[in-house]
Amino acid sequence: MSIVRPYGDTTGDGMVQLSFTLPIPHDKRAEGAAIQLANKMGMDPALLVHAKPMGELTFFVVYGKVSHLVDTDKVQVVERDFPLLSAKEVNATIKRTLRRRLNVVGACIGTDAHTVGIDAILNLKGIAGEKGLEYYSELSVTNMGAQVSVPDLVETARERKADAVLVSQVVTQRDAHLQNTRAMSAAFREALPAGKRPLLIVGGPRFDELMAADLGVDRIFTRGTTPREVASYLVHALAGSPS
Amino acid sequence: MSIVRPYGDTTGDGMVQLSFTLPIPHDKRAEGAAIQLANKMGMDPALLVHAKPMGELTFFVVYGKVSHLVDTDKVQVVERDFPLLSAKEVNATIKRTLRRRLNVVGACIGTDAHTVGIDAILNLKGIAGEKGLEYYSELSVTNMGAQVSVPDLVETARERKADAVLVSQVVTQRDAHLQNTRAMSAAFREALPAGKRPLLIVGGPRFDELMAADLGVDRIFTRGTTPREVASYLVHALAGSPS
Amino acid sequence: MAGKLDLDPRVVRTARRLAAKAGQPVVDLARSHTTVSVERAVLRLAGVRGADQDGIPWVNRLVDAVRADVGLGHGVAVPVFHAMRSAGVDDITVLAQKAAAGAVRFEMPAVRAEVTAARRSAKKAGGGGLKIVDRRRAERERLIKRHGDPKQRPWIYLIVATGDIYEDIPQAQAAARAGADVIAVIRSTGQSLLDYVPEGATREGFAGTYATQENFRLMRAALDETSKELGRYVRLTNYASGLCMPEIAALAGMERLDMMLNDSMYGILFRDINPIRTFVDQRFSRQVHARAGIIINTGEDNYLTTADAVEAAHTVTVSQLLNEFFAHEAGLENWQLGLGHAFEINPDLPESFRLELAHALLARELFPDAPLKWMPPTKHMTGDVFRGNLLDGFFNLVGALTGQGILLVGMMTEAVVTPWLSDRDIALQNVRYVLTGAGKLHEDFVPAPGGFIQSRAHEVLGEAIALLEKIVDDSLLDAIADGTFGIMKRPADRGKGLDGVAKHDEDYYNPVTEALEP
Amino acid sequence: MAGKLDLDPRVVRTARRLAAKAGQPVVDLARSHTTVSVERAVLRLAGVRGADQDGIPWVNRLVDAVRADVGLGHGVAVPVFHAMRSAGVDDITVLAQKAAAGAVRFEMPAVRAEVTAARRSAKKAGGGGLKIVDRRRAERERLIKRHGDPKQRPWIYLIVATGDIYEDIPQAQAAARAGADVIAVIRSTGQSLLDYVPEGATREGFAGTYATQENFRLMRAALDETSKELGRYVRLTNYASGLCMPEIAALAGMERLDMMLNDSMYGILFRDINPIRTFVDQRFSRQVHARAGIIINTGEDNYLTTADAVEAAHTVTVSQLLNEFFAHEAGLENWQLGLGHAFEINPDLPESFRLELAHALLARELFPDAPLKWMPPTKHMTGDVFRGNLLDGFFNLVGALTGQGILLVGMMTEAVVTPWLSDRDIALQNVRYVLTGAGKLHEDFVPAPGGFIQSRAHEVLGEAIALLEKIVDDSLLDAIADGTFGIMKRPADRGKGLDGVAKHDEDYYNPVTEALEP
Ligand code: B12
Ligand code: B12
Ligand SMILES: Cc1ncc(COP(=O)(O)O)c(C=O)c1O
Ligand SMILES: Cc1ncc(COP(=O)(O)O)c(C=O)c1O
Repeated sequence: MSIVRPYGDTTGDGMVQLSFTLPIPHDKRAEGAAIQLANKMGMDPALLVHAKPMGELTFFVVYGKVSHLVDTDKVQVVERDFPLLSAKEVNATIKRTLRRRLNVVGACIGTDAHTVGIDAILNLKGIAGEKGLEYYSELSVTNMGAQVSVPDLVETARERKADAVLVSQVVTQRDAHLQNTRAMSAAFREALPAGKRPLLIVGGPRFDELMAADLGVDRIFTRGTTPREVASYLVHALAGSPS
Repeated sequence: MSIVRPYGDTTGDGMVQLSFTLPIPHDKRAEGAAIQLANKMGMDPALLVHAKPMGELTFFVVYGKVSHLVDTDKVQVVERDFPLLSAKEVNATIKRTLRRRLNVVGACIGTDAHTVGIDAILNLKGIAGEKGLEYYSELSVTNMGAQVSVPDLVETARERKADAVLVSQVVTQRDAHLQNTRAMSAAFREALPAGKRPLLIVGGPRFDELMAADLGVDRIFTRGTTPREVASYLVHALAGSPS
Repeated sequence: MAGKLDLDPRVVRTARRLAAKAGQPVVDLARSHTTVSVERAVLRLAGVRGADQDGIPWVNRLVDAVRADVGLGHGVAVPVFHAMRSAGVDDITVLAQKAAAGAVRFEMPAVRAEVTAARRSAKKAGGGGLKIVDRRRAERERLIKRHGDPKQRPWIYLIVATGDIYEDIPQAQAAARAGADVIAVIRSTGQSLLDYVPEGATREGFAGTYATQENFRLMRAALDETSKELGRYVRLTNYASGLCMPEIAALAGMERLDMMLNDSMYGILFRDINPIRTFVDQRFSRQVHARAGIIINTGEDNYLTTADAVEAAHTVTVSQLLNEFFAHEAGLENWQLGLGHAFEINPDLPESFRLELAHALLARELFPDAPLKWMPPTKHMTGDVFRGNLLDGFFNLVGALTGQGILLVGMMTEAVVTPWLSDRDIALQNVRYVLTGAGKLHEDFVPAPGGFIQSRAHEVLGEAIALLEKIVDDSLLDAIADGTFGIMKRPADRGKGLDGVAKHDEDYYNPVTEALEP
Repeated sequence: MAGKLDLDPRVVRTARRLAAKAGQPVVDLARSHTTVSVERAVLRLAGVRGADQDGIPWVNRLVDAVRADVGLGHGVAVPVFHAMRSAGVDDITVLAQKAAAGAVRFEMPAVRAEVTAARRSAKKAGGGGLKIVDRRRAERERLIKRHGDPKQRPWIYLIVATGDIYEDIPQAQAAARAGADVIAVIRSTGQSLLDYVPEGATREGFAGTYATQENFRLMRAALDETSKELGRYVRLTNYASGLCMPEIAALAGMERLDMMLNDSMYGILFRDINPIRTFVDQRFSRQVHARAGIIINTGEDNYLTTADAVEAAHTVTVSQLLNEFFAHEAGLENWQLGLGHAFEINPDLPESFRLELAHALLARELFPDAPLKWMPPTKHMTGDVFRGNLLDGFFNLVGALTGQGILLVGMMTEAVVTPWLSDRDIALQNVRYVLTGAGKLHEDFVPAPGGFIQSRAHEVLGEAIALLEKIVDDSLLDAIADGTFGIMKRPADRGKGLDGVAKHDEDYYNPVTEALEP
């Protein structure tokens, strides 16, 4: 199917649910304003089903029909363009093509202290039943932990001769994750010539995978990433195809 | 304030929450499709925060920023254009100007059997601490109950010399309320000449108050209506201004 | 579960005795009257099928014709089977068509032997219908054995209500896959006041889908498939309410529906159907359900949408006791009694949750062997769907804490729309969370002796007994006329469908009742 | 509340004795060391205010200068007050500015009388700060008397986190009007690793607002207004954690904050701050809190975001016992101990809710006089906000059922954004529903003797004791190094801020500690 519409309780009914706050006190006009917004978003009819005064502001819930069509053929996604390998295959390929261990340096940069995500990817323990990168005998992993400054990261990457740098960013308020990622990729560009730069990978639950080029990194991983995907990508990008 | 935007956690951030189902199985493309829809609704960036497979369909929750501006000056609402009277004033005005009791016939028409709303308006018991129209000595109320057919309603209105007919419609699936209201107003137009027609009022939680003309009625009441508002409107429309 | 409230068994016995006393006059009424729908149900069981070009079922045409010629008081069985013989027709549907065309006249045979012969044929034909019902019941038992019952109590009960059987089917299957144990297909708003059962597959209901034999068949077949796929027998529910209660019961029996909404007073109170019509229809339909092994669902939850759930709590109890009495009298067993009650207390009321617990436990302990049907909040649901999902969670918790048998899953959009597919998914997730995380919390939950919950339960039971005493003194019909239940006043001489009621003549004969009478 | 778990008082006493034994070496360490931040806190109390053009507080410049000249081991009080006298400066901030400009040199006076004189001046100045703290405390008591305490337990605790104090203020006031009893202003992500306290009103935090004296003042003033408006004293909370724990405690005392996040190990585990630095800072900050009448909130909830809430349940108990010991040792009373714990069990786990109940009751009965701080689900929250609000409801219910003192209100958008205004409103509505409807359900809730909940609580307590025994044998620092808490491994010789620690010299003098030492 290429053209689809939202489904409330019958095919093609186009129904969606929306909620938001407007910074105006609750009255009839405010309700009209809420409907105006829903209309502008393409909901018509828009059914205002709940309005809750919150001091000088009002919270609304609106149900309604949108006429927008979704064209699934026009959807842009970053599809996995590499094979998903087993740990064995990962190790074997690295051994065969690189003839040395592949060096990975990971960190959670900036003031972000959320390490659970990067630890899930790097540490032995892993996530969702999959072991982390430390488990792979041909990967040499340095996990720098949280709140690592960009200069420290570049320095360590240089020291460890990192083939790949894995950066995590979880806090997104005021686009912290985007700013930090840009600062990081710029620092690597500045510090190292093109051929010497490690592969730059960022991850975190609220990234948009399509933004890699914009952020100056090679790849973005997001919600639900597993270590195996990352390992497979590393092999694909740095060690060529398996066997 | 005339131009406002949704408020998430700071003034003007434009943030809203949206949920819907698309009739496609969950995968990356489906997530992209969900974002496409959110984008079409004006959400940019649109953050897909939840995707739940439901068999061949997928449910999504999206948070994001809309750039639409809401112009509160352009909001159309039906403002109360009559004074809110006390029961005493209602009765006194009717007595003075009509010199007889004002006849009201109420019903829930079609196959709709939701009488709680119309009973709240008509019956002594009332709602929200206000007594219903039966309480007003100068109103003579006939409550026909539920699932009244349009011909029966017209007939009764004629018999009772109704000054006003009050109709309730709660079921809205497949626009049942609109269809029934249109049928009702058409029947009155057909059965009675312009001057003889009672005032036609409909009410129910999901009506759009702006649609009165479209539906051929004089006034629409919706969520949270109280009997006093209705009584005041009746006086305003049928008995002129108080004192 | 029993014993948490420390109810006095003597008090409970008193309540039951009073209910029986209050109900008996109504049973007597039901035993001495028939209705057009009872008679049509008999003929449906006897084999009349199909409808005319206007969609009026042949069975309606046939009963109308009989009635015009000889009245209803004898029952239609004898005139019809006598006419078949006289006219030499052996397909009963053909007879109906001829009757509709005015080509047959009906009479009560004058000769005793002819009466006997007509009765015999009628009995055979009606018995044929009951055999189908029996086969369906055996089939159900077989399928349950094969696919299995739900693993948990309460059974999870979900509604579909698109108005279109062909949208309902995939939604019902999806709901079953997502965890529903019971699927109810809600009926179109108008159906209960139709004095006939529509025919065929239908796609044009408002806020529900017409109950038709074909819709029953289609949905049951679809769910049979899904049951197989899931390895769990998925039950199907519809409504034996309204003017055609007896016929729908018969159709449900013949199409293997598993549960039916079937209350002794719902139609009176909420559809303004005449009380006598309802009580007569109700008794017959329950006899059929008893035979078909169908679980009935009563409608006490509805009272709490028009009356206040705290003030009127005891009216729910009284109605449950009456429904139980009528059900037993009609041959239903305890496992078939899905007595209704609901989580409808204003959530802003202090102690609302504890009151709900007290009421739900009371029902549980009064009817320990009945699979109580626990209904979600509706009246106090609003467009605030976030709050709605929360209330539903606490409703689910009361269900788990008090060992309810059937849990009608609440929808966060209750005040907004008939449920969306995603609403059902969210609602089931809610149920699953509560049952997984707190399903056995009742083991730890022992209301303090003499505490709030026990006291409240005793209070409600006391009020129920007082009300029953009053009803015994005045009569149930008067109580209904006075607005005792759901604040709806329904006098016995008013309401829809009274003209479809007839008193039995001396020679009234009904082969189906005969077979079903205990 | 007590007695539902049937805990053996001897076992409980054993647990406490072990915690004291495990904690004592760390107390000894804290008593024999100082840190840059402890010294700065002393000088802040003694009157240093303001910052240089780069935003570096004068107090930092001053301590750095002293340290460069004489080291930290003597404490800064004597060199500073000696220098004031020598340089003829009587405003201590002016001294700091001069020191920063290199215009003052510091030394330990050689003459005993000069030492005594410097100590006397220091004591007086420090005492001035403590007097402010005392006045604030008295003021709080007066305002509570005037406006009143919250009517219900638990107190309702809400977070604001816009990053901009001028957005925070109206949001906090709105939250208080909507029902919050306690407002916490979350800090910007980077602050805890700053080795200075920023100055002035700030608008540029990430996911939180900087803790500054001016921000404290502004918010407290705004909430004073709101308290008056509401007739209920609204408490204000911030964070005395991170590298500046002692200073922030002092500022909190001087600006009448009412509660402070203040854990003995949080900074070590979650900010990779050096363990010794933390323990030294922590003891001083707690002494200040004790004096200021501030309620501390400990951070055991955090462990359950990195470790599993079932497996690691006993580590929470151990940490609570340690936090209690350290708190008492620093002079805090039981009513000041907002010991933390959290609803973080995977909601898909069978019996998750009963396990939560068991854990929460255990904390309640182990610390009957402490206003436990009950933290909402975070780790298992997802973008499914409907489910999120449901989980928060069950979290609230556990809070009500187990008599928690402080309820940090969970947000349905936990996994998505820092809370929106409307999230707070929905969350408060959730709390209100649960407290209104089921706030007294605990009266009816008596876990069955020997049942699931009791057994689980005993099991966790048993595991806690076993772990404490191991810690006593090995040492707490080793346990921390091994990843015992929150699976974070933090060796005592690593982590941030170690270079800010100094061992006391023989002549170490600290006028504030002297006053606060029990
Ligand atoms: C655990 C947690 C914490 C813990 C962190 C412990 C630790 N050592 O990491 C503690 C309690 C310390 C904490 C503190 C704070 N937190 Co916090 N925290 C969370 C929480 C509950 C879960 C995050 C998590 O662990 N997810 C599980 C992991 C496995 O998922 P993940 O990170 O998405 O990682 C996966 C993928 O994204 C991907 N991935 C991630 N990184 C990378 C990197 C690479 C290279 C690759 C390939 C893949 C990859 O793979 C992972 C596995 O699938 C979230 C809320 C929530 N439910 O999401 C809030 C949350 C992230 N925290 C938040 C905030 C604001 C804070 C604080 C700043 C609050 C404060 N001011 O005090 C503090 C300070 C932290 C700081 N300085 O950064 C906010 C962020 C808001 C925003 N969108 O900006 C959230 C969303 C909560 C909220 N709604 O307010 N937090
Ligand atoms: C109570 C109730 C019932 C009761 C009705 C009892 C009775 N005698 O009225 C019972 C249990 C019988 C019932 C049955 C059904 N119900 Co119903 N019911 C509700 C419920 C829970 C509350 C409605 C209510 O009483 N509101 C309170 C009153 C006071 O509010 P109100 O009607 O909005 O009235 C106010 C204003 O709107 C206004 N007003 C209303 N009318 C008028 C008229 C005039 C002239 C004026 C001036 C003002 C006015 O003033 C009133 C006072 O402020 C709603 C869900 C919900 N929470 O809203 C579902 C709901 C309305 N029901 C619904 C449905 C589908 C049904 C059924 C059709 C289901 C079925 N197929 O079996 C049946 C059949 C009913 C039928 N044939 O119509 C749907 C309608 C869906 C839709 N949008 O189309 C709802 C929304 C539930 C749902 N989500 O599925 N229902
Ligand atoms: C017992 C009973 N019968 C029937 C119905 C359905 O009503 P209707 O008669 O409109 O189909 C209900 C409503 O839920 C009910 O509770
Ligand atoms: C005890 C404690 N201190 C401090 C914080 C805040 O962390 P930060 O140091 O990043 O301000 C928390 C987190 O909630 C905490 O629990």
